[in-house]
Amino acid sequence: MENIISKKDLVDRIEGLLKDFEIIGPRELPNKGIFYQPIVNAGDLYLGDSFTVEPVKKYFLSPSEYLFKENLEQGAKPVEELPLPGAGRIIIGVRPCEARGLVLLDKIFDAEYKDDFYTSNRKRSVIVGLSCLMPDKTCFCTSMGGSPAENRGMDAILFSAGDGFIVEIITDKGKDIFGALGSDIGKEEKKAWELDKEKRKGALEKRITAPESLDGTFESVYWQKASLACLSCGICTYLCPVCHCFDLVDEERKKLKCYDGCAFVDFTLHASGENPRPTKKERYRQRVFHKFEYFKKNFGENLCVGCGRCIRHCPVKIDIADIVDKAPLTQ
Amino acid sequence: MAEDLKNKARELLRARQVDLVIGYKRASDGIAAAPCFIDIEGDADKLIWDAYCVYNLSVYLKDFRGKKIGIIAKACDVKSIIVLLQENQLKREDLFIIGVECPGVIDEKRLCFSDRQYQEVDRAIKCRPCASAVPLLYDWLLKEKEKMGKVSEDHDKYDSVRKLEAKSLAERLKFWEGEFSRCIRCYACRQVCPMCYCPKCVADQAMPAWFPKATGDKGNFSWNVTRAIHLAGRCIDCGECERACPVGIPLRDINKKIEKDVKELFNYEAGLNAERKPLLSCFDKTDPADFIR
Amino acid sequence: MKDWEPKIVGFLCNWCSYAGADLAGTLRIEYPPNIKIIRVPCSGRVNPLFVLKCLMDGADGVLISGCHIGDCHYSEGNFYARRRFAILKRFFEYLGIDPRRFQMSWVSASEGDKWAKLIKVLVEEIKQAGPNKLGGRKDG
Amino acid sequence: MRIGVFVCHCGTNISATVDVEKVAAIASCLPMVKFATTYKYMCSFPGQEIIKASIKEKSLDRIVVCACSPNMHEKTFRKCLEDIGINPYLIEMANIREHCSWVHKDKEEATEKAIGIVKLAVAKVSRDKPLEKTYVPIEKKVLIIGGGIAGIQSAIDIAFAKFPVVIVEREPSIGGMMARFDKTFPTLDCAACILTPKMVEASQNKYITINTCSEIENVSGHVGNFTVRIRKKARFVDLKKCTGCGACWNKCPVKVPSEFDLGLCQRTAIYTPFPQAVPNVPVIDRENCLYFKSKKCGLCQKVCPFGAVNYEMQDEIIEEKFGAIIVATGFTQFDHSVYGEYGHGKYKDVITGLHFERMANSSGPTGGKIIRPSDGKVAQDVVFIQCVGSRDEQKGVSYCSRVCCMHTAKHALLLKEHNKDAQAYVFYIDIRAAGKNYEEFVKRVQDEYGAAYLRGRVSRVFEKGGKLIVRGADTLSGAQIEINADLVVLAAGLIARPDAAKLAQMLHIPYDKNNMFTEAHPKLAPVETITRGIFLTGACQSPKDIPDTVATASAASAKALGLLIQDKLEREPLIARVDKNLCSGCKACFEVCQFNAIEMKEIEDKAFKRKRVVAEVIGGVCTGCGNCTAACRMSAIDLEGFSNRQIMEEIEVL
Repeated sequence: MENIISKKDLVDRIEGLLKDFEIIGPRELPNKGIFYQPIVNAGDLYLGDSFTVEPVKKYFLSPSEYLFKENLEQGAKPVEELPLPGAGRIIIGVRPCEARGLVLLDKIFDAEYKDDFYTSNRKRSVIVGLSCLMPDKTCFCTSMGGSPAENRGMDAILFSAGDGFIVEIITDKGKDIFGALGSDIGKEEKKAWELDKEKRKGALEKRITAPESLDGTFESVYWQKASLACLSCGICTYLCPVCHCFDLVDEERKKLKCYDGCAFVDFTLHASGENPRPTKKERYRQRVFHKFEYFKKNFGENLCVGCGRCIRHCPVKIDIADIVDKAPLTQ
Repeated sequence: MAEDLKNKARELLRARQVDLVIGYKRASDGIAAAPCFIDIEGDADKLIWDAYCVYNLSVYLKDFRGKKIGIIAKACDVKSIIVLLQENQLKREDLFIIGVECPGVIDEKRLCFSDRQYQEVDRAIKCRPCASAVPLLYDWLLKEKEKMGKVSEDHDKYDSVRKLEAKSLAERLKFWEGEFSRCIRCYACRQVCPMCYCPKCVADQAMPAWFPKATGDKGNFSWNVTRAIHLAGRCIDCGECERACPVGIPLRDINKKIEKDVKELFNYEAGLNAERKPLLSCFDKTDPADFIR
Repeated sequence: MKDWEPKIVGFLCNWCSYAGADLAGTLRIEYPPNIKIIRVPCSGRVNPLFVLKCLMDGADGVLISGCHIGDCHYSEGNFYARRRFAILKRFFEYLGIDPRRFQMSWVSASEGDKWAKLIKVLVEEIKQAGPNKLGGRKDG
Repeated sequence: MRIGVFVCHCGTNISATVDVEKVAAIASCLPMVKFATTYKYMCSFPGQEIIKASIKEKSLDRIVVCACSPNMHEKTFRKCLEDIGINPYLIEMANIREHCSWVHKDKEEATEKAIGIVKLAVAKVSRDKPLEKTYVPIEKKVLIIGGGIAGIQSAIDIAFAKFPVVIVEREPSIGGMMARFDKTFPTLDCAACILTPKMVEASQNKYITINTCSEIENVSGHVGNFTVRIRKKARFVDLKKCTGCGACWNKCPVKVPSEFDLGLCQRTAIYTPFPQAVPNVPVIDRENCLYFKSKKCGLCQKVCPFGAVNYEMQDEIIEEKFGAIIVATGFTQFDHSVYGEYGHGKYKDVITGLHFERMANSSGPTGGKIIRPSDGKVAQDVVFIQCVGSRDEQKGVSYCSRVCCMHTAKHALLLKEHNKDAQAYVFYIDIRAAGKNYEEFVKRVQDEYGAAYLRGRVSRVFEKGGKLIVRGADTLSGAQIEINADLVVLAAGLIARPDAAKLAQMLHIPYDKNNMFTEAHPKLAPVETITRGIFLTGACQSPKDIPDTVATASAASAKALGLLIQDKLEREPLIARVDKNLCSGCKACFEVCQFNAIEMKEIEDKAFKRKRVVAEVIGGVCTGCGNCTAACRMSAIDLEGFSNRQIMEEIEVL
């Protein structure tokens, strides 16, 4: 089901929703970039072509999540669990790659094992996507099986069209929010929209073909060379819509689940002082193998949606697509 | 010009004067530069030198301790090498510094790589007040053939700091809390900094945990303050932290504040003299005491 | 409910300021009870991160007190402390932290009266600065 | 972890203002606290028994005593723990008396604060670690730098206690400045008569080794275990073969001014500085010896009946270990040529006190006659000028040289003794004669020997008709005075030797703006330095006369012996420690350590299979000040007893 809506009507609708819902969406901070933030005025919402720095992941897997509190005082309850989040919310402006990222994360946190925090965050969120019109030159979603017009993992998706948007309603959740909005799309307009979708899909050439398996390259010196420039910072993993490694930390008498990243020096550092991944080579290889080998073996898809964030924001221009592409499969 | 550079690298590798040359190559997008590590003569062809070579490559020196390294270094990068020498992190005899005269690099944050040629207006803000296009220390120097960019002498390096200083306490606190609130604790600022060579940063330590690892007001504020005070008298303002920060925290405005204070209070400037004792490793009997009751 | 009272942390060197505070006790000089003391061997022992942690963890004020210049039990510790905290003090102010919240003093073992007076003034000043809301605390 | 909290009433000192029962009740609910109680006097015998019994009964493993200042009773309670077999470092004191009950009146407020203080102490004690005192061996040998009266006296004292001692003296003979003096004030003993026996005693004592013509090249290590490199310069005369017969110097054709006699007479190129030299073996002055200059001559070698002269001799470098070092390098005379009004050192008849000493000495260059160096005539009218270089911040040093008033009085007396008709005039600012029988001595010189004391400064000395005209003011009478003098004797101040700072840096001891070495405490540790195991004696620390020098020499020996008689050196465990895994080797700690208690060491980095440098704390030297810990950005260095974890834990419960 599709509606067509002017920008003003959309903003008014969102303004109206603010009374009942927490609304999260992209905001432009001058000279800083685009950031997902809780929206106070619907007019602040940024629905342009640029991409957010951080992916929407943080609203489902919090960068740091308190799990429980320890009480050492005598007579107090020793372990106090923290309540799960419950209130409904709407997240607007989610790009197709990020939404597909959530579908991938579901395979980890909402499958055999169910992560309470993740699943309750999933349940309480309505995801309103935003199709891309002008992919960045670091984008490679089409190489990863996605496209700028894809709608997996969304409840509704917006396509910019002239002064307004075409809203495609995908789920009942989406219908509850946007069902009674704008006017039904006309025949001509629908045709134009289908054409537009094709155009969007074609806007990004397929850049690489990820190999079936990287297995044979494990011992290759290639990984050492590929990782020489890596600074061991957390940008690529923290900004990745699908990276999900975490570390448990005890802090101020609380148990805390924090983002971890395979690039960090103390990733997989054991308490004994031993680290099975002591150098950048092992850690960078882990990053690539997790995404393009292990996850694929387990779930049949690459753990990468081609959003290009890790390339865009890498302080030393490490290009994961390029590195995967050039991996020495035949040795 | 790049040809001279390539020849020098070849020569150093051929004569086994160095085991490795750290320099710049073209990035995968064909426009930007990326760090590269040349250990065989044949690879020296990759080397480039232009205004896109923003990186301070001295951050990589710690990865190759004990090896003979040739490193391509701009004036600001050499300053950080000087601090590293001062702090016993390098041996001068292990280094071959290939100095490059630098007219200023591009402002990556604003320019976002277009295909057009580098122009004066694209020069990074940090480069504008730079008066030291020629490195203080080098073993071989690549001279700039083009006319060197004019150093605008009236450019006040501390302009943005002064503007902040002029605000009220409450405004400043609001400003910095706002900036730090975006921090995602990726530690790119730390990892890209040549001075952050600690084997294990206090931010990663657990016994004691110096401040929360969790993102949040407390942890973010603490981390950014800690990073800054640990760079007091050591930061040479290469601006790499600010460039690396994905969320746009004006880290140079923090570093520069301390740099300015250190200059005012102790007449000390980092990265000028490898023989001088580091700022906080010494004192003067006449250090300012007016703040003590 | 009682009025808000500031919480102050004092890092006192063992040889001069701690003994000076002891002397204030011996002489029974009264002063407000808002300060709690962490004993350290020398003002040079105080890591700037301690001060940061105090302000982040809810202290409304922090005081570092050591021997007068020239009197350091270890001869030079307070010179180093002076240099470290001269930078920190200005930096905190730049970040918007009220300068009254972080102070430094030299109090000798014979200056019990100076100690008591100092604390009175300090408590007054920090009361004026109000509750410290750093570190995301809304209440204070 | 099982913490016990013991709250003291201190009679009513605490309990009058603090509700101790409430404090104990709340303390007993704190994390890991298994027991809390109160008692009237915790420090008393029954109080300590309560602690001991509770520890046993409740299986406590560490305690907090809420009572007075730790400076008062921390030791008491450490001992108490030790008595029942618990590590004495597992106790913290909560100071609820000096810092609480005595300074607050409102009981509610005071009780609340006391609870806060206890919380801090409990937090800290929970991070206390059992610490062990450790011990390091001591090299039972003392090095004395300088062989003047200070060094000689120290050596004799140490040898008396049967410990080996090594004197390193730069000159060819020991004896130092005192060997040049004629008589000593106020007793007028002849300096040689009292010094020579000591020199001989030192040379014959089997515990004393004397290295002359020797200098210190390097000092490393620390208390109990210093390694010292000594350069023994080639003397070109074999100490073992030579008998001091004098055949060589009698034949030597070279004549140069004698340093020992300050140029008042000449010596040969192979020479002993003075007849009573120890060792009484000549040395060849390479600079002036004809053999070394042109390979000609060689007379001394030819005439030596013992074959002791050896031109091929080389400098010898020895390395020795010492447990303690005594610095006795003495002083030098202020160079008066900066004073234009006294003739810039140009007039031959303007001399210093030390010249006067040599002239007054009957075995000296003039055979005991006080003469004018310019023409050799006996001096009749002699003007003495005090405070030359001393007490003059512009041209000299700010301090008083302490000995000049007295040696000038002595000179005035000696002048009269040598020549009944002579007249002494003394220009002085103040007379400082604070010593046993000193004032009496000065008085005697004035009254019995007729020395004219004139209070005032000399404005000019100039030559006129073969005489020196001394123009000055007598501020007491207000009159301008001009004296036609034969000789002017300047009481030049005592200053540090020109290379004093270099030696101090080698020894890592502090020195003041005048390059005088600084004692650890001006009153309570006058012969110690802040570097453990290094002691000071004599005028290298500040100007001293002979009695004071000898006193400090014995004091320094006593301190050194106090170290040496220990079986091993006790190491206080409240010191810094380095976590090598965290250390980057940046040397920040090394640079800020005031005690040189940090060494940089190379270790193997297993993870990266390469060597790296890290800091290491020298236990015997570290004083536990903690300055290094605040300098360390990576917190690789931590202080036991005041560790980062302890302090952070304290902050957390504030």
